[in-house]
Amino acid sequence: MADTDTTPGAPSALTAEDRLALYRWMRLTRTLEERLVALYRQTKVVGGLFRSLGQEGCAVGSAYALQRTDAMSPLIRNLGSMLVKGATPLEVLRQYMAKGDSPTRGRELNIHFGDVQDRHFVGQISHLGDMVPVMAGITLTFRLRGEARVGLVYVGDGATSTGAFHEGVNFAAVQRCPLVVVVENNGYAYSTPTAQQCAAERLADKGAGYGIPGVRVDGNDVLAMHAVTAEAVARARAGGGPTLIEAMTFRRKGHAEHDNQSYVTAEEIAHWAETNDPIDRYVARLTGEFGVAAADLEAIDAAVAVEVDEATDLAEASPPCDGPDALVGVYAEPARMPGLWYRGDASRAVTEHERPASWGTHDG
Amino acid sequence: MADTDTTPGAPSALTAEDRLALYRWMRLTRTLEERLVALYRQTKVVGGLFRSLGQEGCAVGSAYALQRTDAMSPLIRNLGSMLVKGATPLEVLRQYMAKGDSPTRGRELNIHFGDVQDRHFVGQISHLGDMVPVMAGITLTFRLRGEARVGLVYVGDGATSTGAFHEGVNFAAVQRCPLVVVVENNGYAYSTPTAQQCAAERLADKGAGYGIPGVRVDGNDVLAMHAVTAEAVARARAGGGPTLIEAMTFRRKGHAEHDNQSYVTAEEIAHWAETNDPIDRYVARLTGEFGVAAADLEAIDAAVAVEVDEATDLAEASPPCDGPDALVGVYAEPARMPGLWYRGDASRAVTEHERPASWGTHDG
Amino acid sequence: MAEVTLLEAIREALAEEMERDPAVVLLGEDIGRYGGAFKATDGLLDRFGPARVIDTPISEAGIVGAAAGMAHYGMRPVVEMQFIDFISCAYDMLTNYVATARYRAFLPCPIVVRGPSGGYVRGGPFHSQNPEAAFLHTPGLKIAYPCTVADAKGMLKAAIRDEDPVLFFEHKYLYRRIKAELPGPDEVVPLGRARVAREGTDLTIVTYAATVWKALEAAEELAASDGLSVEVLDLRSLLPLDDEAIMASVRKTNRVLLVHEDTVTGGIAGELTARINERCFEWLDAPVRRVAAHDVPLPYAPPLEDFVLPQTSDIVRACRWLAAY
Amino acid sequence: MAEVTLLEAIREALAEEMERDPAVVLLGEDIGRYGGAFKATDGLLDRFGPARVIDTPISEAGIVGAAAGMAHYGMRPVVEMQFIDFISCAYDMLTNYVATARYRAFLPCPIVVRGPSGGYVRGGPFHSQNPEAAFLHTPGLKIAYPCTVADAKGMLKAAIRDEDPVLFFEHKYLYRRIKAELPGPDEVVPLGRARVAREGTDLTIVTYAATVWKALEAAEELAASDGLSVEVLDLRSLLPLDDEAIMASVRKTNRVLLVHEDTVTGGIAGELTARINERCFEWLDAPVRRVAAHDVPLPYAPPLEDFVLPQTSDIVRACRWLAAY
Ligand SMILES: Cc1ncc(C[n+]2csc(CCOP(=O)(O)OP(=O)(O)O)c2C)c(N)n1
Ligand SMILES: Cc1ncc(C[n+]2csc(CCOP(=O)(O)OP(=O)(O)O)c2C)c(N)n1
Ligand SMILES: [Mg+2]
Ligand SMILES: [Mg+2]
Repeated sequence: MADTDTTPGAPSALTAEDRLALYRWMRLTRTLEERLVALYRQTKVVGGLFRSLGQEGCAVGSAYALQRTDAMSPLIRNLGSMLVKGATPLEVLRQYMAKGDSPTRGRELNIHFGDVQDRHFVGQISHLGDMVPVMAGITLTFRLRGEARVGLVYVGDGATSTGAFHEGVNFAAVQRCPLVVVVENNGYAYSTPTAQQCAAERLADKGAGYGIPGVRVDGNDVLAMHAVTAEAVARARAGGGPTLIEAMTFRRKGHAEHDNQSYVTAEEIAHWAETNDPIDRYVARLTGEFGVAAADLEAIDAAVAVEVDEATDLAEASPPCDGPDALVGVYAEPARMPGLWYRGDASRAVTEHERPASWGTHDG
Repeated sequence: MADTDTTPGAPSALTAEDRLALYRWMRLTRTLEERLVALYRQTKVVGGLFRSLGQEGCAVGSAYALQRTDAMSPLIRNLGSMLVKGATPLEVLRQYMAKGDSPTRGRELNIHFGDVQDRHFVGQISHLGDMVPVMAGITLTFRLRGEARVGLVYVGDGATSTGAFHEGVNFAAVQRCPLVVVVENNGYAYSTPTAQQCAAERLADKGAGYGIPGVRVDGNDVLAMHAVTAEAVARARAGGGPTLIEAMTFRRKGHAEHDNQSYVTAEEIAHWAETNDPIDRYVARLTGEFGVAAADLEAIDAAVAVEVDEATDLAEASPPCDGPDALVGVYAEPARMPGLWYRGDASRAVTEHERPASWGTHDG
Repeated sequence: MAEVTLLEAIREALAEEMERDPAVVLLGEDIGRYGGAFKATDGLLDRFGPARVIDTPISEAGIVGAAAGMAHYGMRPVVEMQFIDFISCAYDMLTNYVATARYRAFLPCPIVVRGPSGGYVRGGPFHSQNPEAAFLHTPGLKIAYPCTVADAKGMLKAAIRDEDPVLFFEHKYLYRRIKAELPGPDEVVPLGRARVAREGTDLTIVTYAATVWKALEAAEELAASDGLSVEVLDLRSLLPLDDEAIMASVRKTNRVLLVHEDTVTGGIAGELTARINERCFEWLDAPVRRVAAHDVPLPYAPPLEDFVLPQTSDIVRACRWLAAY
Repeated sequence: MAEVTLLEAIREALAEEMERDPAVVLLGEDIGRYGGAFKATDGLLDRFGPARVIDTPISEAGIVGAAAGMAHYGMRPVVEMQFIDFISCAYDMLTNYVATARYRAFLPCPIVVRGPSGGYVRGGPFHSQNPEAAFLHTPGLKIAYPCTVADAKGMLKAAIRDEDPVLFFEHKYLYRRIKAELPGPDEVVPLGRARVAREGTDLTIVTYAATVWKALEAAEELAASDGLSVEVLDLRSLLPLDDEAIMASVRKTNRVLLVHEDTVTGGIAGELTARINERCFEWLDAPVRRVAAHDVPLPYAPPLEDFVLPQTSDIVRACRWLAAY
């Protein structure tokens, strides 16, 4: 296991129900991702597919420490966090398949979507680090209004190198924003190992430079992840300002599906899969220490499979996007852009156009 | 005195001659600045005037640890560093007076000028933090070529908040560039106190987050400043990578001459002037501990005054800029931009134009 | 009513909007106790307190990003760039995050980013910029650049009330040079509409910001010396552009001079020429011409700056050329 | 000689220039062992070692700044943006530091910033951008945007040898779709010169990058169906623009269509219209018209992206309109 500051969190804070819920979210994450892989191979996913295999504990454990009214900004590998926070498999599937009724109506990819009305996750953009200042502003708003709400922003080890990360964390620290910054150190940023990203041995040590606590936690221990996040959330909610959490985990797949991860040895990947899979580790604890019956877990697995199957059917039946819908909603007023002169009133002119073969990009 | 990591550096490393040289540079800095103030009041300085009163020890002590072939990037308050590195009072005066024979031929202000052929200081731009990545690149070049040269970049407490600072220091740390980063913590960034800039009590603590040493030093003790910088320079030259030095000092003037510093109490300024002036402190040490005769220092002062007088006369006699010279040198090829159609061949047409009254900007 | 400067008009607009709507908050470097580098926010900290006048670290991307987050959750942040030149540090955040928020994620993002821009002040290359053209091809942003006291106040109010992000440029040469009486407190000047600064029939100068005043000087001079009747159209709003007003003037005078302080290459005059050409080709009796800055970083020394920037005499000469065409 | 893709041409240019000049070094994210997101630098680490192929942290401003510093001291850094969309993070460094270095401080700054740009690839708003127009009003920069295999190689070589900073855009839709034989290793294609991609006499399409290929398709179709002779001018170099080539074609055909993939408002077509209007007003038999993307962030779903971006059929229709004018 990774060298960490914390011992697995006191399980007493979670009820038996919570513990099963954590399991269910992790399983749902993995099953849904496996479905996405199948759809990707059938070329039904438009664009790239990004896996969080082996990182589900980190995503689920941390997000589970939030309340519904708390805000969260996910990374590309936080499918689990999105689900915990209320995103549905159907939304995710429609989004990956670029459907007309997807959460962004086909404008954005994968889990780049948001809901600041109800479930409070904020649609991120690709530019790494940019969500940190945005979440600083959201949580500053909470503080200024005297609302007991917090925010949580995920960044990767790679994103810590960006200027936006730095400016955002510093802003949040100075303003004592109720913001938890989770750095998912999964060993790589695309092909770049963490040691080539940052010369510090512990990314948690960045906290001191901002005057905020920095802690490291075993991100593949879902209970530890939850406990450490819950503590940071509690501190933030009580007015204690931001915390930087470095979650140690490992990316067991390439950056995206097209990447065969040639820059990592097969042994290392196998080692993590065999000895440090967050679901396996958790199952062992649940069935051991917590006396959960294996059949109970199997029942969850079966229900999850049905849920993903049903969502897939619905998503596949969803309509594609309609070209002219692209012109709606850049501004509040006017809501619709004018057409282009050479298309005349033939707004459907696009149907005669050549259609370049779909061609996945290599990035998120 | 400020709480620091270091005790004043071992004076044995410096010869008696060095010690007088340090005094001379500090005195020259102060005298030249006082002359600039006089010229500013006569409206002979075009634009703003930025003082380093009370910070001369920091500028001079650190720059004195460099060799001529080492590269340095100054801040607006590093007039002293520029002089040590070989900039002449005449250049500085011409530049502040926007003369045609000034180092930038009137294109840039104050000490924004450079020389990468001989004296190796790099013309900075106003955008704070940007010089850190640039200096990382320069020092990476030194390392890659196997040259035993180092670089030193100055930033203020305020500039540490910028994304460019972060990206530059991180880059230099990962690449083990021979770069010394001096953070001059003078208590304020314009009107903003350091505590509103960063929640960390010690900016030196930022070093850990980049995996490089971070030390704090009394910046108003010129010998300590020199010793700490010399140590960092030696480490860099030996391949040990960057060091972050936080130099504690105090800005005894406003951000620029127009700023009456209303946000600082008169008592605090007076206190620093009376008890912690770097020149006074150094004079006491020189005449005490080091047995220098007061007359020797007075002789230096007199020589400095003459030098500044002579430079002023020359600078005042310098020609103004010639309008069409503005069109030269944006690109290597073509070196000259074409004129504008409505000016015809009347390239001197500008002489008929209205001339807006000079109007100082409020910034550097 | 007493006359106020353009700078005071900005301050009044901020104060009135803060009074009207508790969601309006200010963010920026040194805007609190110090009142901002140009004193645009002077006194507002005392009046509205530190929860609404927020001094920030030096981090333009961070500030703009934070403002966007606040705006998503119902606030109306107004961000000051100490000099507009530093907006380039927030270029990514503005063009990628802020401008697209509504379209890609249905996130409301009503922020204003304002600050002192422009030259003629011996500010050198980094305190004199006119960055508007860099944002022109960013759907999702609006751009305002007023040049009168009434517009500065009324358009800033409109910008703060707008549901979308607005870049609001304030020409620092005009800050204290322009004075006028202000209309009542609720004169909101809508974004997207140009202003006829002077009526004329022989030719049209389309311009904005400080060069509106130079165009007016030139028009005056041409009327006196050449008997030319020059219309001056102050765009005020650069995104969206007021096509109707532009085309109406061109159809009336049939000759157009475009003037701006930004460099000629890549400045907004290009877009204007394209639009005029597309809609009024048949009405043009002469080519559309541009008077703008030379294509160099703006130098600092007075003779150099004067040479590089467009001057009144340049406009006069260009108008004569057009009128004689 | 075997045919190579545009991507391979890029790689060859890099390798040959590194071979020729030891001062040429590469910097970027994942460009070393991984060979870059698009494999443009594949194999170069093995060939030239880690001192010349430098993997960097994710920090575009930092990388560009470092490259500038290296260039001041005699190196010839070539920076890869993993996607050109991330160049916005280095906008300040490029426009303020890099572009002005020579002018304000006599600092040589010969760097190349290159990367995959452009849409038609279902990349969504942040992996499809065409940011060239944002840099057009930055004196001190050069901008290249080739669309053929030979130009990609020859212009990249020219860019690396240039004494000034060059932004070099590589359209990712073309990376593996375009193939051709390459001329000898020392075919340097000078910056600043346009290329007649197809000769014609009835009207001129001025364009660059991926839409050159669409214009050629349209020209073909129009020749067959309407008997129209359409000239296609590939700008290749956007800063400086090849005014001579543009004007020569306009004077020949008297009708111009400007096509680009960037949004219509604020795109480079505006500057082109201004220049054509200024120099060829008397030669124009029809207004200069633009075919370009709708003014929206580029959406990701295929039907939306296809609707927003200019297509061959759009060019055909626009040409018919112009020919009939
Ligand atoms: C500013 C910026 N530069 C480059 C990229 C391209 N990019 C996308 S993901 C990625 C690696 C991210 O690594 P990390 O932050 O560790 O997250 P992980 O993928 O490991 O979860 C890169 C370089 C980007 N999205 N944004
Ligand atoms: C990116 C950027 N934002 C804002 C400014 C305006 N500005 C110039 S100096 C300054 C304060 C700098 O403070 P500090 O870094 O502490 O240096 P000091 O003046 O104290 O030496 C500010 C905000 C700038 N130059 N660059
Ligand atoms: Mg990672
Ligand atoms: Mg300071």
